[in-house]
Amino acid sequence: MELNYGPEYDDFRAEVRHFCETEGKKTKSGALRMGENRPSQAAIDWQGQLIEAGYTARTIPKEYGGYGGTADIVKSLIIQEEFVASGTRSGIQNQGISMLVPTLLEVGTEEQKLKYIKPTINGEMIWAQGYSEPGSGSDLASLKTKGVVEGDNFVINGQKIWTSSAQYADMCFILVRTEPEAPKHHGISYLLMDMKTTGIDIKPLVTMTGDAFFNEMFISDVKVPVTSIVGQRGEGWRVANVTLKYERGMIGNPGMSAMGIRGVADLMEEETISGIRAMDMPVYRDRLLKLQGRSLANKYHGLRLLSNEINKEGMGVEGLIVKLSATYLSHEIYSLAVDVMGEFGTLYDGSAYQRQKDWMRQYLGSFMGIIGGGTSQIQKNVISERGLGLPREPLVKLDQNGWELIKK
Amino acid sequence: MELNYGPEYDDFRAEVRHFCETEGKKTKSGALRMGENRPSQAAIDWQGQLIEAGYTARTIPKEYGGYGGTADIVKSLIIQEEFVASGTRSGIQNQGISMLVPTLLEVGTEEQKLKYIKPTINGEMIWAQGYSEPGSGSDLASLKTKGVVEGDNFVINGQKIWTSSAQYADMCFILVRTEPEAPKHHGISYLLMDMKTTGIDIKPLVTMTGDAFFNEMFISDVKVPVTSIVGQRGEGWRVANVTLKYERGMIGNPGMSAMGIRGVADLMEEETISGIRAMDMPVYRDRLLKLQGRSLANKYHGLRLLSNEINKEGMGVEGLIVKLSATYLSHEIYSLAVDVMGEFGTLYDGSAYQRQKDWMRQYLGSFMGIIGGGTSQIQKNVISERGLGLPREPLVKLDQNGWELIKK
Amino acid sequence: MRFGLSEEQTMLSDMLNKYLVANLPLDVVRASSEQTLHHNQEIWSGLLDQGIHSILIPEDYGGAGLSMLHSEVVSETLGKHIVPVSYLSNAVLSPLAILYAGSESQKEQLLPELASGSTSFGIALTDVVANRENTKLEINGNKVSGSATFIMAGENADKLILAAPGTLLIVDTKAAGVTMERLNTVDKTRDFSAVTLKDAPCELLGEIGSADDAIEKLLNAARISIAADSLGAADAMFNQALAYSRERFQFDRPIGSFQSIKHILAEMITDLEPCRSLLWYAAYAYDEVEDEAKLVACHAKAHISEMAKHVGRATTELHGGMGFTDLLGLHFWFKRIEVNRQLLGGPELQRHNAAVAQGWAPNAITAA
Amino acid sequence: MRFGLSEEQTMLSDMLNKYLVANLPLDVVRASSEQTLHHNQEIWSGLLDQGIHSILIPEDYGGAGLSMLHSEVVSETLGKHIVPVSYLSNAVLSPLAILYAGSESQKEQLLPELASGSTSFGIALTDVVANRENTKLEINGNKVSGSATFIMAGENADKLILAAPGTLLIVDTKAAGVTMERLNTVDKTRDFSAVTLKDAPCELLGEIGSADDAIEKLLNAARISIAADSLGAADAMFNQALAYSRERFQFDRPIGSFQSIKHILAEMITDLEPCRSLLWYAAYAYDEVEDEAKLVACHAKAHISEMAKHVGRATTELHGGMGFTDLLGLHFWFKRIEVNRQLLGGPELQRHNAAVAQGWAPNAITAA
Repeated sequence: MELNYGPEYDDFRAEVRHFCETEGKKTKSGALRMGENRPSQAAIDWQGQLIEAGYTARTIPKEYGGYGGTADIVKSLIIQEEFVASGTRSGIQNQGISMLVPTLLEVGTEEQKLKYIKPTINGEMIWAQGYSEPGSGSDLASLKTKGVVEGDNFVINGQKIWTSSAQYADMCFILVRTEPEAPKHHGISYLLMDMKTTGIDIKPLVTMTGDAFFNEMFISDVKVPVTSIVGQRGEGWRVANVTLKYERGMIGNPGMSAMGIRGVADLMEEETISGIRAMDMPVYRDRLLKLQGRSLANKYHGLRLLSNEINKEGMGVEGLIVKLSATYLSHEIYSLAVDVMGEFGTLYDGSAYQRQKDWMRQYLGSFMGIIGGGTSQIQKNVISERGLGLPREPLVKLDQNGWELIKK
Repeated sequence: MELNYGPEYDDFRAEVRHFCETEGKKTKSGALRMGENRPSQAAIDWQGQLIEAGYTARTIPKEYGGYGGTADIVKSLIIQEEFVASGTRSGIQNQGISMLVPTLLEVGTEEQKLKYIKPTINGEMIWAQGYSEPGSGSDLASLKTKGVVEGDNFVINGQKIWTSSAQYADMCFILVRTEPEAPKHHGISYLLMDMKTTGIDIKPLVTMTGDAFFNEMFISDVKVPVTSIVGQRGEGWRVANVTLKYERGMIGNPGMSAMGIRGVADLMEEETISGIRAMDMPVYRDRLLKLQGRSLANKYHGLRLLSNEINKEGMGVEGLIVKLSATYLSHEIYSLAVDVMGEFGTLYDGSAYQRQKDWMRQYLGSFMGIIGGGTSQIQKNVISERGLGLPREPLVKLDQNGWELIKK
Repeated sequence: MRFGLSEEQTMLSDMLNKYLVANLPLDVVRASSEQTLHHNQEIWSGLLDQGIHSILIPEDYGGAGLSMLHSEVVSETLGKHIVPVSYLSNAVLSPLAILYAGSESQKEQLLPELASGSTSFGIALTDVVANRENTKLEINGNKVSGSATFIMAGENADKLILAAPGTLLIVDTKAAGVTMERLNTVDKTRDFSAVTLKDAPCELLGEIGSADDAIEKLLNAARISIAADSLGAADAMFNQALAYSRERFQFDRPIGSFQSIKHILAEMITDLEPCRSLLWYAAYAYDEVEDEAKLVACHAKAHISEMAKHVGRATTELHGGMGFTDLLGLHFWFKRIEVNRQLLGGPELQRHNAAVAQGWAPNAITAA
Repeated sequence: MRFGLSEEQTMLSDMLNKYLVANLPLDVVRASSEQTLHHNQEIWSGLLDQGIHSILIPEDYGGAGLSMLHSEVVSETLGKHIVPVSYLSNAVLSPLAILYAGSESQKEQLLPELASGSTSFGIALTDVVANRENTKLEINGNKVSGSATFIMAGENADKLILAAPGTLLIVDTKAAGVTMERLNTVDKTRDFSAVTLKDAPCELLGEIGSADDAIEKLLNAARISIAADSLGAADAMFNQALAYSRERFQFDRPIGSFQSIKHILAEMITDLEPCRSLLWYAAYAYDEVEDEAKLVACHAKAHISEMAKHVGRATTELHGGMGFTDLLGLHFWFKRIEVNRQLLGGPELQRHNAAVAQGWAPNAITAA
């Protein structure tokens, strides 16, 4: 057990800390709700400073607009820790940066890299994600949006859902069925679609929180140049999985739950019920402690995964369980907060008497964590099949004629 | 809502109560652990008195040794209530009486009825159940014990498990594969096997409680007359399901959990932890109350099922859920008792300082309820398929060659 | 012996159901939810025509004089359809408050008005159950000052019934010194508000300090009615989950053919079905078995709150992303269950009260 | 940076595992379980040869002077193999009690004896954690009277370490006035007893009332070690469940191909795997992060007790009837986990202590 990163990193940490204390102080952390808007000019300017200093887009080659550093997870962690600790405004986070850019770096053409990466990491080019369809959620590979080659273009028709940022995005990375005759995983292509093309209709998708971060996207005869494909025709599923890998990494951060526990504890020390502090009620307190136990286990488990990565040790089932555990834990933490507040926990949208934090919104929002990026049922399939090596579900089909085996 | 049974039953209740207060006082309730021994002579004598009074074997025709009354669930309930309330020794309860006799009444030959029912209900003839095999538990219909006709006999070879009472039983109702070529549900016969026949070897099966109520039964070339079959050859599965129906009725009695709650509450009022009563510790108390809530729901649900039966109203999914809910509830109740006692809850077998009730034994024993008569997974299949009408599992087979569909 | 609803009660439920299916599709609920005041006057009038407002009012005062079980049936049906009007305040708690605590002349005057729907009442009990804002009501003769929170259906009411420990009183919403403030909860099918009173005229229901028993009975009525509303809502969610599991195909099969989904549905119905029996008995005991009334009412509220929450969560999850959107509107039921859970005391508080009812806990909230 | 075991610790675990696989098949455990005294002298001697008894004893006193994380690795491995000897009493708590509370001459005399295994110790801490039999120890000079319960490994020990609030003392099991009584628990891989003392000669560890800190540290060491034992046992159960789900065929398929069984196994590993990380950190904090030591130790004991119980129950169920029999012997692990759960305070008490450690609860057991 060696929990220090070693002296070579102490210097780096000092450098980052200095940056936060000097440059960081000059900018203001914008209270931007997820996906609500394009980055402000201030955010874009700050992003430029961060890239120059190597505190974001760190490992992206210089020729594509990045800092050009070598991959070093400890440095990334130190940057994150120091930014959080000092309350320094972080860089722009969006799907273009977290998902498309790594994908292009891995499978894009040189031309695509040169064209798209720089404006994306600068925060000037915003990307929507065009994956899910109303009929294709857990079974994403069954997607039906069609792309037919006519001359130099794919002509696209279909409907997408959960298209976040679509209302203001410049571009969309989209999955389209281009080879209808091929088996479902082999008939999909990964295209880059300009959102200003005629035929794209965006409708906001209101969720249970009342917000509309997501959209439905209706696509009629939209023309996308055949050169806009990433990877080969029919290989879009493989390309998409490169991206999904990066998405999964974003969910289930164990630091979240520690913050949640701290927040509920503060709440319980303030909230009184007929004069008695909630913290002095053993039944609530025991619930808090139970959740803290799991939160700590997940926290140290996160350190173990980090350690595995730093020391280049293989990772088995340990890495696959994180999302399942962390998302339910968050849900339970917010649920406790609401219970502690009783009726006052149901107040919403800045109503009178509402408690400081928007706990109910977080409670509802936590379903997004549980469901997004693969429901719990899908997670458990992945854990048991990929993690524990248990048999895959039979590939069967059920219709009026009963069960049929699709594939041995 | 009408919770009285009506005046005609008041007289009956008075009659039963009088019997309990006069005759009942004369006999002593034996503290017989389940399946440990054959009934004593006193128990057999008492059984005779009960049959004569119509308080057991009530609906079994006179010609087979019963009381010959008509079926009346309310009277049965009144008998049970009054016996329990007055602490009167109940009649003999064993598998012969609860499972074999109803089966014979439904599908036995006249000869079988005349021969077996009377001594069985009298408590003189004890039956073992020969269903489960080491390789056939949830999938009971896959049983492999073979019966081959040679002359006037089936010659039986195989192994059974969970054969309760086998160590002292006179007879065994046993399932045997007699038509190996038929589909698995159609190749089984239901036979009545004399336990004194040569070739039967009984080995006690010790369970996690340390008791050996059950046995393994090894069967080598055992001869059973072909006339000992109940129903037709190959129809044993159907016959067995008559019996299983009666077995299911025995598990999940909601009265059990109310007694458990009362017992734990008494315990919590006595047990002190560094001078503080467990009942005054809100975390334990809240657990008790949670369980009591479920217990009450199950109790009134039981009344509703009873009402449906009395009023001949159809029963859907409501009846299928009882076992799943009740068995877990018992497990949780005993688990709380052990937790309340701490280290002292782990004491066993009359050890010093052990608390009055044998809570740990009940806790361990509660697994028998959860697992016996169909595991929870099987229960949930039944509830969802038979109760909710969801699709049955595909009939598939998995081996080295992968998945194969057995039957559409 | 019959444990269950009478034919009349079943008919009441069917009638109401039919009316709501015809007149309250989800779009109407959604439209109400988008108004500042969620109360839907048209549905309110329709329900008045169905006569459900007078169920608990004795015949002598112009009501139908029916049982709590009748009322339970109504509450459950209203919860099932997430109805945007307050039956609880106008047809359960306010008439019972007047009946239990009011003088004969108050009963004669007010109960017929409630039965006919000509006067509407909001009612606030939250602050005597678990006071979180240190509110107080100070009564000086026929004036009252102070404040109260979480009034149900107060904003569109003519009068408010307010509770101080041991005392119930009525104020007119339009009287001088009465200031109402809207409280927006996450459940946009019902209205809540707070009130500030400055020397506002008030009318006591009975004497000062005489309403302890009345308040206790009101709380039991509230526990049963809220639990019924949640059970109705949970039942509606379960049915949507079951239907969706049959309709929704993924991987070439209905998702309800996956064993994991089947088992989730099996667990839901196993949790849910006995709740109905518990609730029936709680309503029956309210009228017929005084000794058990509080114990069973507390347990019904606590247990059904927990089970309904499970069902709400599982149903939302089972619908995947769709469960999280407004497209299917599942969240209306989810939020109704959430608010019901907290209303007049969450499960922890209810279980504590159930313990008190059995002598297992001292009568203090400390141990909640 | 490395969060996890060192190469040396992994080797220690492998070595011990290898020894136990070779020398402690289930039949040997079963045979020990059938003796009155469950302690297995042969395994005890074998473990002495492996040197694990001296891990926590400083080199100055003849030990190996290794860390709590080394000891955790050992405890986990012993739990995995449900070893019928008491490492906890002889190699963790007794040496640490002497180290923390004893005088220099006591350390010099007793620690080498423990390191070499020439003297064996039972230890009783239960009555100072949660006293259930109103036991007391009255000390008069070098005599002690009273009683103590739940002594670990006392029956075959030469000496006992007993705890009164603030004070630790040693008595000789064979001394006049010492009467031992066997306590049979459901776990037949370990021995427990009670003792009655009548003017029995005793030796104080340090001064009267000076051992508060030592007892607190001992309890943390016990929490970590017991949690490790449970984690090892739960891990063994999980592996048996996983293997059984592959081997056992029903309905023409391995039961591990049914989605319901797959998901149960997925839930088990999701619960279990982070426990190991928590435990590693708890052991690390014991030696290196004094501020966090108690909090993490309490949480490790509480959380791992709960997770191990889930795994024990799910594994038993997954084996169907077989899980309930003695044939596979699964129950040995199940019972070990059950006893560990209760030993020196169940999860409720541990969580209460974790709350106290953060100033979230007053230091009284009332609020447990």
